[in-house]
Amino acid sequence: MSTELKEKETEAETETESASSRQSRRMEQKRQRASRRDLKEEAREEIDDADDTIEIKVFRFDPEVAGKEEPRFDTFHVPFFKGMTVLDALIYARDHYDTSLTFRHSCRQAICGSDALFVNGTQRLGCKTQIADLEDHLGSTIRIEPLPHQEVVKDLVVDMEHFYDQMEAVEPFFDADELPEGELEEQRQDRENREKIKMSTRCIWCGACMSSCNIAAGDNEYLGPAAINKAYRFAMDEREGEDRKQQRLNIIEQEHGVWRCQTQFSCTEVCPKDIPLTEHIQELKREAVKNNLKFW
Amino acid sequence: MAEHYSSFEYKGTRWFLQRITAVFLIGVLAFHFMLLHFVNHAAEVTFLGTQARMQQVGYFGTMIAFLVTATFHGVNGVYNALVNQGLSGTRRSTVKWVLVVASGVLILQGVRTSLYMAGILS
Amino acid sequence: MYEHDVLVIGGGGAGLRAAIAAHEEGADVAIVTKLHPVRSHTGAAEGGINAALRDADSWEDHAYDTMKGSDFLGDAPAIETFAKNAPDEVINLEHWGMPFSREDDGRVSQRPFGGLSFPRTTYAGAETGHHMLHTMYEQVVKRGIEVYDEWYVSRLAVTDHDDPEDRVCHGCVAYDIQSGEIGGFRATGGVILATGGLGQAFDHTTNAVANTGDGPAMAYRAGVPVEDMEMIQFHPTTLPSTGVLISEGVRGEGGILYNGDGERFMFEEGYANNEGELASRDVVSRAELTEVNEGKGIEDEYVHLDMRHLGEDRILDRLENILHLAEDFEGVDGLEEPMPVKPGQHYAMGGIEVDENGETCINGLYAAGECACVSMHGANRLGGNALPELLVFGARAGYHAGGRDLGEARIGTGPSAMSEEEEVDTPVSPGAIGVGDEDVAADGALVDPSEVIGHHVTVEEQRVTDLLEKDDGVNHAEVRADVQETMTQNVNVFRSEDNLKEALEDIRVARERYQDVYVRDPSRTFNTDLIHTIETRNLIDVAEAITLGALAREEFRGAHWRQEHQERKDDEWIKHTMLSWNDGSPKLYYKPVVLEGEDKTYEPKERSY
Amino acid sequence: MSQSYDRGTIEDFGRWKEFSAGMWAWIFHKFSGWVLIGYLFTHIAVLSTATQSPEMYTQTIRSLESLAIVRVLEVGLLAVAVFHILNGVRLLFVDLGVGLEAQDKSFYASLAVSAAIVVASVPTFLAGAF
Repeated sequence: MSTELKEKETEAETETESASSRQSRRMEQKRQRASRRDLKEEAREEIDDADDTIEIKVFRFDPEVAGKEEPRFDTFHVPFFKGMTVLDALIYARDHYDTSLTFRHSCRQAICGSDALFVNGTQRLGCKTQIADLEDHLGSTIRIEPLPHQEVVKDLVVDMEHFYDQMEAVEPFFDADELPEGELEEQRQDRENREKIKMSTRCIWCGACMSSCNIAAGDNEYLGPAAINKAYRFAMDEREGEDRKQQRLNIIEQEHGVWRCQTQFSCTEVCPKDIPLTEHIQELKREAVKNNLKFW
Repeated sequence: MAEHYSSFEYKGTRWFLQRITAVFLIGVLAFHFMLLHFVNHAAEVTFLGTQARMQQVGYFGTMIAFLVTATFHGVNGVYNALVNQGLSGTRRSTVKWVLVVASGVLILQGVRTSLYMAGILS
Repeated sequence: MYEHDVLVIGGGGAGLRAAIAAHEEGADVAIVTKLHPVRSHTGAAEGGINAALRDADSWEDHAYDTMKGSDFLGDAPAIETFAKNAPDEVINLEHWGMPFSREDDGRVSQRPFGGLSFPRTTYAGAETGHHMLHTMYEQVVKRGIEVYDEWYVSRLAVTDHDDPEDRVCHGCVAYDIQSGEIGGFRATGGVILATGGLGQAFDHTTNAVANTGDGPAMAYRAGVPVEDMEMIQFHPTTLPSTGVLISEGVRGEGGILYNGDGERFMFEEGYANNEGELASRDVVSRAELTEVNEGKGIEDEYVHLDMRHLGEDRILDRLENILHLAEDFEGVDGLEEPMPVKPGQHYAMGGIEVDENGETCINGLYAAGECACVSMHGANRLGGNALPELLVFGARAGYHAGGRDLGEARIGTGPSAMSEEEEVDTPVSPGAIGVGDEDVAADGALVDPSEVIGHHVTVEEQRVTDLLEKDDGVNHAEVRADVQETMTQNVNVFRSEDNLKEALEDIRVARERYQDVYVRDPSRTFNTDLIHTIETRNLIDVAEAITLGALAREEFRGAHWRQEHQERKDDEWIKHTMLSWNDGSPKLYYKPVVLEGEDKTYEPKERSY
Repeated sequence: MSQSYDRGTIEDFGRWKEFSAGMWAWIFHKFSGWVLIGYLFTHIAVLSTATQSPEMYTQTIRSLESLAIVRVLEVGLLAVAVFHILNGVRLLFVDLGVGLEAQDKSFYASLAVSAAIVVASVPTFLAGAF
């Protein structure tokens, strides 16, 4: 490496020089090198060097900042590399061009559910969406917007409070009628039952389903696919007793519950964890009807 | 939020009825179409032909049931569509009662007409 | 001012468990987290939870495996407390509805994991952390525990006595990300730090973007020593392009590592003749990098992890998630081809010094989970030991803060536990720059709880205003990138004195540049630019602490490899490296490792797998 | 408190290009439903002429049927009814949880079958109208 060479040279010619002044000179070099670091300049070079580049058009809004109070779109030019995701492109644009570009993200591996976005007209997780998988990604501009049907707080950040409220309205917690007495004794659950609830337990609360749902858009009180799926996860878990299941069915079959679902499958199509949401909602409808027929 | 969700009024009954009526309507509507467009052509319908059909008790009954289920299925569908789009409060109950009255009128008028057709009234 | 009995900072596994425990003790608990709890990085844990559940197994064996895995740098009281309590905690989770993978008889499944003498890793598919996090958050919802989500805690409200051991923590200051409000939080019972990892100090890491070491940095500056910071675990199987983790479960189920020549190098090159791929993580990581450095890597960067021979059924049953990760983040179909993997920063064994009850030397300040160092992982953490750790010690911190008597701790904390003081020869002086740097100059004047909190709120408001009003300066992203770059280059799996010194110099320059940092976004609404700027300061402090520890420890132990010191030096180095902030001029000292367990003393043995 | 921005439903209407099969099925089903309930009311109104006199009933139907536009509308009605029935059958299967993975294909199938039936019916429906 070149730095090694340079170091040897310096050592040779400055044998008489005191260690401390050598040290301070090294530090000075480092400082200069560091302060020369300019990410915008870096971006310009990287764009020149890149085989391919892409353009992203990002929704911008900030209630407090002049010029952003009225929503607008900003376009960023980003070098493209193999394996680049929509989130990578956003991070690149933020770090190199405009640090005020705001979006939620954390794990980068599709498990925290922070970065559900509206990309080219579909709800997707930014981190899980390969740019190369988007149609004509090199030729056309990639449009990135916040999730529809949710209030925009700023740029790509939407208010998730309502979504959380809906999730919590279905009593989303395990609540067994009774637990085994013995020391270190677990409740038994057969594999079949675990398999049944497996997909429903995958939900990462990203809110993509809720955003894609026409009914949730019209009826704000509709529980929505994610919350109903959460209810399904517990209603179908045999470790909870029959009584609890009854209560759970009561919750989901109230007015703004399962009956609102119009089986448009939009939620199932956008779910980044491939949860068969419509199927779960439909199964709960049937459970509820069966349940009611008993009393006729 | 949870307290909003305490209404158990519907219990899915209307949802269930909508499906049951659908099943019935699929059969009867298909039958109705076949009969009045393919077996008898609509253009050749006369009062006498209609009367002949309506005087059969089975046919008469089927048509009345057809009218009632179709009205329920249709009006309930319209109501659901409006509610799904967020219709609520007073406007919702207004719409509900308007629809109920309209269906009542429709069914009454339909039954009255059938009775004329069957020759029971004239 | 917001007031609660117990404040939990961080909404991941440790934080949620601590909150539930404190709530069980009847305390009024609140969780303050910069994310929403379900967004926490515990959710990314894949492999499993170790616990000696079955008759053929015993907690003593689990403790021994952990001690051996720690390369005899773990404290026996911590390890024994851990191994004894882990089974209860796992059963607890099961009773809370966690969807564990099951055996035919309906009992919880267990699988083998690296460094374990018994297949004792319970799991839920390859997404154990996700299920665990959600299960616990559900229980938090059930109990109605208050959660302040998207509130960023940027400062602890601690009295300013001279001696850290006299200080009391009365609460914290937090910034509401959505509204920009700065709030003082008062805790009468205790503040529990559960802020998780510090992986963002490196640029190739499995950690989330939010894992910026806020807890260790805040506690360190408030006067709590940080312990064994040099002990950073590099996970042997991360995807080369993003650092996304491929679970150890793949190797646990029988996955095989091949080098570019198609050799099963773990055996063929003699890195671990008995355990092969299932040797401890540090061993496998070094083996992989050695292969790559010897030119036997693929594209000079990575090796292959192959699971095809396990068969589609088994993969889909137990490792389905891995298929998705490999496909989505690397474009590789794990059923058809081997997956590329390389080591990446994964876990910090060190952290905030605490005892078995989760207490730091500052009265009322606790820490649990990855940000803490009870010292049970020592120099290397075993796979599947992180999740039970955060359960056991999260719960203990919660119970203790909530008022339960857990007995006297055997692990000493604070400078009084010091066994020797040491100077480390650094090229530049570490720590704060001048008095202008906040968190400095304690004079013992500030003791009244509301005054303490009020003072810290004022300071924080000033800091935020200054950052927002400054028009020009250095961009935090540049400083952060510089720190990450030098850490990955110089303080990685293989470390040498020269490199470590180089890193210290780079960090110093970063610190100087940070003096001039500014926030471009002037908004008070959801200003992530501001949050990242504050985080970057924390990253500088933890990066420096890691490097200082690494420079001080002149031996090769566990995850810590030194070019100049190729053996484990038990005579000299069975001690923890401790670093105390010392009001801005960090002081290094050592603390003895406690090898005396309840009934037996652990004898350091050669660690071979 | 920061205020937020509600993009409202106006934009939603512009999003039709991004709708998926299931959403189109829903829209067509609603639309055909509205047409059918509208027709039901008109139909009963027309038939009500029977309450006046048998002649008037026959007369009205005959004259209506002789209009080409009515014949064309009848074809439209047939299309709408057939689609509503076929998609209704599809929805019943969805309700029973059968064939959910093929829900988009079954929508296209019901469109295709409706079209086929309508085309096949044209000679019968328009016979003698022009």
